[in-house]
Amino acid sequence: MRTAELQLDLETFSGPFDLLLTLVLREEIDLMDVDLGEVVIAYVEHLERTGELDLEATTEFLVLIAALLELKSRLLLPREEDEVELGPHDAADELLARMLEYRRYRDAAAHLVELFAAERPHLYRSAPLPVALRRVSLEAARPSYAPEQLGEALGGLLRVPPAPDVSHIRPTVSLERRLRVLREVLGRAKRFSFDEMFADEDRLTQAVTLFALLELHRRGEATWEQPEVLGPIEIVRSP
Amino acid sequence: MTTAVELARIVEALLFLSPEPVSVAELAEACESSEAQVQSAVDVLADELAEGRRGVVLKEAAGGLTLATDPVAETPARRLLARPRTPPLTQAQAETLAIVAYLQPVSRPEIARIRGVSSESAVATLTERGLIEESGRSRFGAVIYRTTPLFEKLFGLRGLDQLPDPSRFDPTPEVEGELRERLLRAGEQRAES
Amino acid sequence: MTTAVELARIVEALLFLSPEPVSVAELAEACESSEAQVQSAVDVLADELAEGRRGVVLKEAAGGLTLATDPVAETPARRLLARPRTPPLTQAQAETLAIVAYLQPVSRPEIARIRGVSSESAVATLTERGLIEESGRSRFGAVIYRTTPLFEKLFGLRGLDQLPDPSRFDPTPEVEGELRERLLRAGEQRAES
Repeated sequence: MRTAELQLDLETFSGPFDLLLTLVLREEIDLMDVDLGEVVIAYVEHLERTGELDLEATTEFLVLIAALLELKSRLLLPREEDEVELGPHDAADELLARMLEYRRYRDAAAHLVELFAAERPHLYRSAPLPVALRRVSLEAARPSYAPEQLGEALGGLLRVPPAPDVSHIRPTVSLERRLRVLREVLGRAKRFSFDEMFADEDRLTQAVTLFALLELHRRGEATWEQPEVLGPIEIVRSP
Repeated sequence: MTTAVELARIVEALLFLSPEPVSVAELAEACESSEAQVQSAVDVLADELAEGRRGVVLKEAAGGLTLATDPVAETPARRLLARPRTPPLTQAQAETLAIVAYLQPVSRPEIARIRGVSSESAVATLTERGLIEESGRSRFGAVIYRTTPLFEKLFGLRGLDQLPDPSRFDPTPEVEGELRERLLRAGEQRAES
Repeated sequence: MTTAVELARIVEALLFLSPEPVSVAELAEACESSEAQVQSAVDVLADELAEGRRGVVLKEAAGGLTLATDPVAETPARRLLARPRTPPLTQAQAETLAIVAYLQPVSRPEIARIRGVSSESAVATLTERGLIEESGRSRFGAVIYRTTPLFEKLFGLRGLDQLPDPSRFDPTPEVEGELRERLLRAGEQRAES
């Protein structure tokens, strides 16, 4: 759709957009009375309805509405005594100048796009400088840091923090519950891998589970095998 | 004394290492040679690295010299480096870039005024792609933009003066007259009907 | 079919672009050629870029082929590009450097335990700036670090025994124990808190 054909139904005007434009330019409608916000809303609604975005037409609309907004904002501001009043032709000239200026950069943009496409097959190296160029050479090095800074950093590392108050933290993993989980699993399977079964648990849960396992072992309910140090642990139900 | 051929080797190495284009003056200073000597070396190098001869070519960009790969290697290079083709510029980005290139330094409100739309996202993308950069603030506190050396490099420009005269893009008087008439008449007819 | 000469141009371009060494297999895949074809192209290129001929030379490195600048350009390159920066140390860098300076040789896991956080980036920056270096591996395979002669020069020290006495900065001098032990203990307590 051409911008001109946008149908408007405003308080002060009902009809196509280009008619509104002309009436404003000929001062048959006072721009002060036109709610330009509603024009924009009408346009957006129209776009939503049709679901298609004609970039050319949209750009044209935006340039025109922006020009109208600027004209209106001038009308709203107090006028200087000696400033000549904007006649319809002045406004049209203003609008025309605006469109010409825009077209110039639109065409310059097309030229840039061509340049860019022509250069795109050329690629540039982007690699860090060799290490030797990134640091001071030993010969050129001058004292730049104070050794005391190292002493101070070390002193800070020697500071032992006060023991934190843990009275408000309650253990969230109970040994009883982990014992129950282990017995449940052993009820289903005669043997299973600790790692596979509990890989997704957090470290605390894993640790308490391991502790629960010791308890099962002590009570003779299960044994475990770990053929190599740090290797997988196999849990076996005691017969 | 360093011969032009030996100086050409050094210049090639410097251009290989430098991430930015390097001017003849900078090369001369680094090599402790005169600009004339470096220019002779550059001529030797330009000949050796003429288009179609090797895998890299010598290019002039952003007021200096730089090395780039020959287009013959583009497809294998994108495969090796898993680098997708840089996306082309959108219409909004190209228009914004054209405005910055010709009017720099230029503020964002000025860009928006010319384009008739807020150009925030185009400005952000161009900044992110390193084609434009902030160059301070206007009297009114708006951020102002200019193009970067990368822009000149990627668009094959030796300098900004290589941009075509913008009057080249002005419409002919006929087109201008037609636009003007359309503007005044379109509604008149409607008003009468 | 691509000739060896043309393939050599492409290989040169690929090595020019790649910051890391590239293997013949990788090159073959990128060029959609056989490894034998690429090897012939590499032979052509090795001849063209033999030492003393151009500004860059073809080198074999761990993991494949790479381009490097000819040593003839070293001094000019330093003049043009070297950025001998000695920016102030961040807290993380100062702590890491202090640990290495006072405890060397010291392993990376020990540094992490004392600081209570992984210190990879600080170690990397200090290594990159040439203040510390790897000095082998511990019994358990961890990299161990020591300070460099450059470190001593940048801190104005004529030897490591010139490092300030740590007892001057010790917040709890009454605590018994060797420096390393105490640092590890304090670090673990910090990590728990």
